[in-house]
Amino acid sequence: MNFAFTDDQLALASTVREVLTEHCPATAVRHAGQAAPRDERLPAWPQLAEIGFFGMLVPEAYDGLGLGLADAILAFEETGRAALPGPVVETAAVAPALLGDDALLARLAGGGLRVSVRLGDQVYAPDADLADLLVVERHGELHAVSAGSVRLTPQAGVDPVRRLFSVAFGSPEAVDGGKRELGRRLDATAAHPLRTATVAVAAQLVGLARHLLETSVEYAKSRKQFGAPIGSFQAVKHQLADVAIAIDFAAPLVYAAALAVDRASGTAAAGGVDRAVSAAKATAGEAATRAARVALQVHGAIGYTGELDLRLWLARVWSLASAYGDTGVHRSRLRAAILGTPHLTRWP
Amino acid sequence: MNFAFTDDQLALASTVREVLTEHCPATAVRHAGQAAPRDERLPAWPQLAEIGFFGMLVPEAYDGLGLGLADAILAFEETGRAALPGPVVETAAVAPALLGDDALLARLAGGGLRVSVRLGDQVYAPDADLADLLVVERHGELHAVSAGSVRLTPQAGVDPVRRLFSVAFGSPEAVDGGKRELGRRLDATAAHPLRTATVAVAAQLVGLARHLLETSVEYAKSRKQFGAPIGSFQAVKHQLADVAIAIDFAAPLVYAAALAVDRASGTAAAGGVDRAVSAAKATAGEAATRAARVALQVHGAIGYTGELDLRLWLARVWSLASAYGDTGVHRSRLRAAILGTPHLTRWP
Amino acid sequence: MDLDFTPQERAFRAEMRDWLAAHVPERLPSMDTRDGFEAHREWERLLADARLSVVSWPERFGGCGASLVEWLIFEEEYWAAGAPGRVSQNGIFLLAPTIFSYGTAEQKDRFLHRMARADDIWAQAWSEPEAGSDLASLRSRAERVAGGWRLYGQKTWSSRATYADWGFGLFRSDPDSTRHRGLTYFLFPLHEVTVRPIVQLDGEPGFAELFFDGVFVPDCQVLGAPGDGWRIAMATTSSERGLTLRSPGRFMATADRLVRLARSTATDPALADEIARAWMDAEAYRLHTFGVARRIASGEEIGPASSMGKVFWSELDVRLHALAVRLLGERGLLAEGAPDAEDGGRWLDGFLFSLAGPIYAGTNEIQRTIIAERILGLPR
Amino acid sequence: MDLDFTPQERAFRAEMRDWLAAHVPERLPSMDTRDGFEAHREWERLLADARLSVVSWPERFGGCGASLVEWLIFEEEYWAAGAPGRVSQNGIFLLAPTIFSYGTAEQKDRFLHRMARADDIWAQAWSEPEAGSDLASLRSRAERVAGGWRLYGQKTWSSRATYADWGFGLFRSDPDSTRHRGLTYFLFPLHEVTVRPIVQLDGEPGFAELFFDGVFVPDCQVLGAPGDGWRIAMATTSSERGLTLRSPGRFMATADRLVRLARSTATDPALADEIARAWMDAEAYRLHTFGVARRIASGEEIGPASSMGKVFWSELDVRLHALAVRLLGERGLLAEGAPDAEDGGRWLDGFLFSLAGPIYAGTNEIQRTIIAERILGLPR
Repeated sequence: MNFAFTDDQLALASTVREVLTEHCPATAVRHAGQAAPRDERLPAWPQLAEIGFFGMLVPEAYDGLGLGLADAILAFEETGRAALPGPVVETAAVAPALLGDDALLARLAGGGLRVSVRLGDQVYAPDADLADLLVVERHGELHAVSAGSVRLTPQAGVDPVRRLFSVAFGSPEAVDGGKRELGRRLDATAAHPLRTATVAVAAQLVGLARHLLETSVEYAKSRKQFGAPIGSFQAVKHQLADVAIAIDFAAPLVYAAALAVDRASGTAAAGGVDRAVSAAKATAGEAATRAARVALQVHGAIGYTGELDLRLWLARVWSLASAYGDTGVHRSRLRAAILGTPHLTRWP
Repeated sequence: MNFAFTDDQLALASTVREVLTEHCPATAVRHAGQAAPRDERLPAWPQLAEIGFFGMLVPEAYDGLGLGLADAILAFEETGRAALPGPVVETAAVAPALLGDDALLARLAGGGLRVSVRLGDQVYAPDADLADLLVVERHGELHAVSAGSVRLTPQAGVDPVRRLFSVAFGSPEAVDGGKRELGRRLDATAAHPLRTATVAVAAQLVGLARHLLETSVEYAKSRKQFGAPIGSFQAVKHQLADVAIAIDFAAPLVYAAALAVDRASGTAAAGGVDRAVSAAKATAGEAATRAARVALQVHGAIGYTGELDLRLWLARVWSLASAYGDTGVHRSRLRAAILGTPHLTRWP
Repeated sequence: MDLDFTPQERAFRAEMRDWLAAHVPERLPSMDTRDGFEAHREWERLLADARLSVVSWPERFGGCGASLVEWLIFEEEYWAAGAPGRVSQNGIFLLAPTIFSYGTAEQKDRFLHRMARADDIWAQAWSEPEAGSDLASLRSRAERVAGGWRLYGQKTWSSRATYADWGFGLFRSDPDSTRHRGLTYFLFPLHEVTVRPIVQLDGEPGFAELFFDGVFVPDCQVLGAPGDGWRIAMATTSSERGLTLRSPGRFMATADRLVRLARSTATDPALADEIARAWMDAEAYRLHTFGVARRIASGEEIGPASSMGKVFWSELDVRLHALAVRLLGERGLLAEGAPDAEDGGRWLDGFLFSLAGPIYAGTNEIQRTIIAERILGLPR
Repeated sequence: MDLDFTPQERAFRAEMRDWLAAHVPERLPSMDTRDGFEAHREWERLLADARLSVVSWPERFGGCGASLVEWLIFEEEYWAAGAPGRVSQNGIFLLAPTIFSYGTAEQKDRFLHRMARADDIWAQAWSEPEAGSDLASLRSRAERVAGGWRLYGQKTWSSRATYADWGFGLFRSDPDSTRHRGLTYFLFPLHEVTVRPIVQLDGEPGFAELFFDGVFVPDCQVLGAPGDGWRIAMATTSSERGLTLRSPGRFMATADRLVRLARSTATDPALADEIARAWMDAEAYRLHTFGVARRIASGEEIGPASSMGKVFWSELDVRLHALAVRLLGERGLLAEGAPDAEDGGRWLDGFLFSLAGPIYAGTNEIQRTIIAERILGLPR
């Protein structure tokens, strides 16, 4: 029993953080919400590719790092902290779980393949216009199609950076026919890829919440009202303390869920892993939503505007809190899992 | 439209308050939780009888004041504020609704008949050992029995003053046979009496909450820690402000429910009235529970002990919050009423 | 005590309902765009033609002398009918009460009727960059010159200012004064001021910054006595916080829409529970307001008790909209223009707008402190 | 990072589970009655015979040298088995860490083994009537006399003191000192002190007031250096707040009992939602603690981070019990002795006990301020 990250795990996260600090500053995130050209909407992607980020979960046989989700979870947390644009989770976490033993894996590991997905209860494919490959669940089957072979309709939403698209199939030939490489049915089922996506997004939410807390604390130290920094008022202190507590108790659930997903990988169904996944997403989503509310309340009206970059982090929180099942959905799954299971066992 | 109390309504409440201030101080409530003799467990009852309190809802033809529940609602609030012992609501609010046109009404109005009830989903009869008459719902029928003709088992609970009893019928003859006056089947149904009980208890909860808020504010002004009154700390201020807000928005729901009960009195079923009753009880119960939590937090460890009388008010809040359906029960009824009604109309 | 409307009140409600059913337009473009602003002005004029833009004002200023309860009925019907937001609301609800109480006869004649007809649309200019919630620390200043004053400094969070005609706000007219003293209440045309729009979360310039570099304001555009601005402005912010701006009608309409949405969707019972509760809280706010209206009608000063309402409605409004967004799942975050957006993205708009509620007109933290100190009597 | 117990840890768990299954008694009477107190002392002795009263202590003092993770496993098994509350916990969890760190060899030999065997049961004496959360303002004093000190003054909220053998607390030994300085840590036999029981909400004297009128304490019963009491006591309160006192096992067992109760009852989905969430929060507290244990094991100082745990577990504990009380409806408020009480009234007992959690060992308001100032770095 050693519920602490190893030096390797910490070093990976720290490398990702350095890359993002340098190549994905807030100005780049803001620009990604406005820019049309693909490469300007994907800051830090080339540099992340260089350090092997997109191959973290790809087997070594396909030039990946061959890591588990738990090894990479802090790296995903960092992408949340930086509000990194693009289909990060879909490319780096979901695609390796979907593609299995596949020639595309090497391209993926090298950063040469961007992926978006629409699986399970998902209604929209995020960042689909930036993806080379789209994996869509349709009548219970998974299809890998090239982004060009389907009709993508943009669904403008709260987050100008993480854009959502509805997917319609233009012609029947595009599916299951087409090129060997890009239009075919996959053998995988969606269960494991969805678990992976959910936990990776939960980690991003923890990262977003950490950024919002830090930013709010800094603002509360410098902003003065009634002759004192607002951070000296107990009401502000206690709201921020509650955010810190929420994050501190959400993060272990996310890390444990990553371990559970790794352990269950390959097996079909496991009540414990689904419970762990839902606990992670429900709690991380709630912690980040709370961090967003408090950040806005601490910043006051200016947090609400384009004057600060805060709004980009707020929008990402809302966007990811609703992705892959929101807190309510996962809590109702938990309710069924906890109250409906005759012999409830804890893990480990 | 005049949603404000009349001078008569205010005067009645004020008279009740004066009587209770004089004859039901905290020491009397405390003593009622310890004393065995009946009269010491019923402080202020003779004086309340003198001012006609127990006949408020009894028709004038039977020597009552012939008032509606809305006229008397502030008087019930005052009995909550004073934590008045005894089966107050059952005698003064429920019995008039149960007994209808009845020779007992005059005795009731004069304060010569104490009543306890076990109706609907109620499991226990409160203060049954102090009652002359017990009305019990059994197989959907209402029976009025003398307290002596049934077996009462005390069920010791959190509130030493408002004692609960389970009721068992000793012999079949005691029911429906027996004396004309005390062992017979009533024509009434439980719906209207239960609504009346629920709203009157909701008013008591508002009164209890007001007392707890006042007591906590006084304590916060005088208790010093870290060199200042604890009431000068923002964290304490804001908790107490939230209690004030909760009470301020619960009370109008209770008053409106009293009006709705009066309007619906006599009619069998009315969706609007049940919704109003559940809204009142759910909200008043929650406001009082919050007032109790904050009172305890503000007082610290001493609030927890027999050193202060606070615990008597806390216990009464818990006891009444669970009586006649707790907040959860009423909220689930509201859920059904609000989301299940195709044409939701507001009243008025 | 009763909750029964009089026959006259019922007739008034029926009349309002009929008029609105006949006249409420399809959804207008956002009032924070130039076209939308003008479309909203047209709607205000249509209301004014029927004397409905300011029902509670005397007839000579364009109203129809409605009672407070009738005004509440009007508001219920107005929002239930899905009528547009009120582009004139800053003037009508924040400034007009102060003009009625402290304006000269000439100011009343000059400004009120034009405001009622939306010939002049007003923007508030309360906050400054270094004075958000703490209005007493204002630094913008007014210099005495012949026949009037010159204004210098910067204001911010001026809602509607991008397209509005006039502004109102406080300036420090006595350079030696501090805090609440020495502030004067000015009325100024916005075309003489430099206006920089501020883009909000929803992408529209709902607020603006105002820069004053010596704009001249004649004495006849000073409201109340010089130096007395704080006192009369407090009457105004109490209107903003209290009954007048936040009538229950808007929240009731939102709650009804939310319940309709929940009925048309498969709703988890735990979420349904919160929705039912929010609906009930809108009801509580309505009943509470009937009580407050009664007290105002009998001449009581509401004072700090309005802080209770501010906290309650602003948090209720966030909850109502957040519940709708949750209920809609991924679709809840779609904006106007998205093909799949529910109700043209109104829920998302409303959610983002609601988040400002606990911040503006005195943050809810300040309101809780006011309640604790001025109502409960806790020490400062 | 992993969450896999080693074979040794799994064997330890199995051993504990077997021993507890064989030895845990039927429910004992309340430890705040005389008979109950002695029954709990007997149970402690049974534990001690198996070296299980203080598993993490070295063998020479009565423990079995268990690791931190093994201690957490012991606690999980202990509470899951429904074993009695620990009447010795004040001594074991509050005082013993200080004796281990600051006691003389003679003090260790004299006190620790007797504590492990419950030959001495200890009561804490931290608070005074005018110093609740603000320990630095203590007024009770110690006067230097030949060979020792005489203690004067009053302590309150001394848990277990009514029937315990020994007490420990801080006294002002330097009359000219203020606040944190000049306080000394004393150990004293309770039979020389006047003890007045305080009746709690549940009717039992769980606390007492202590009156000191010159009781003599020899130098060998001073812990640490005279005047150094505050510093070493802080180490102790950090134990009270931190990992050691509030192991997750107790909350996990409560959460499991709550879920079993909910399964056996018709539970409204909205209530079920809150119950599932509380169960999950107990899981979060457990995982969090595994992380903290790891940091402690690698020699990290936990410091103010323990305040996060204090707020979390104390509010979770209230929620767990309040949910059970709600679930049981009218039966939820029945006490021990009521024929219909669920589980002998344990839920009500637990609810009342849980309400003290957010108050004692530093109120949760103080904890939040500590988090804001010492972890987040916000200004005082």
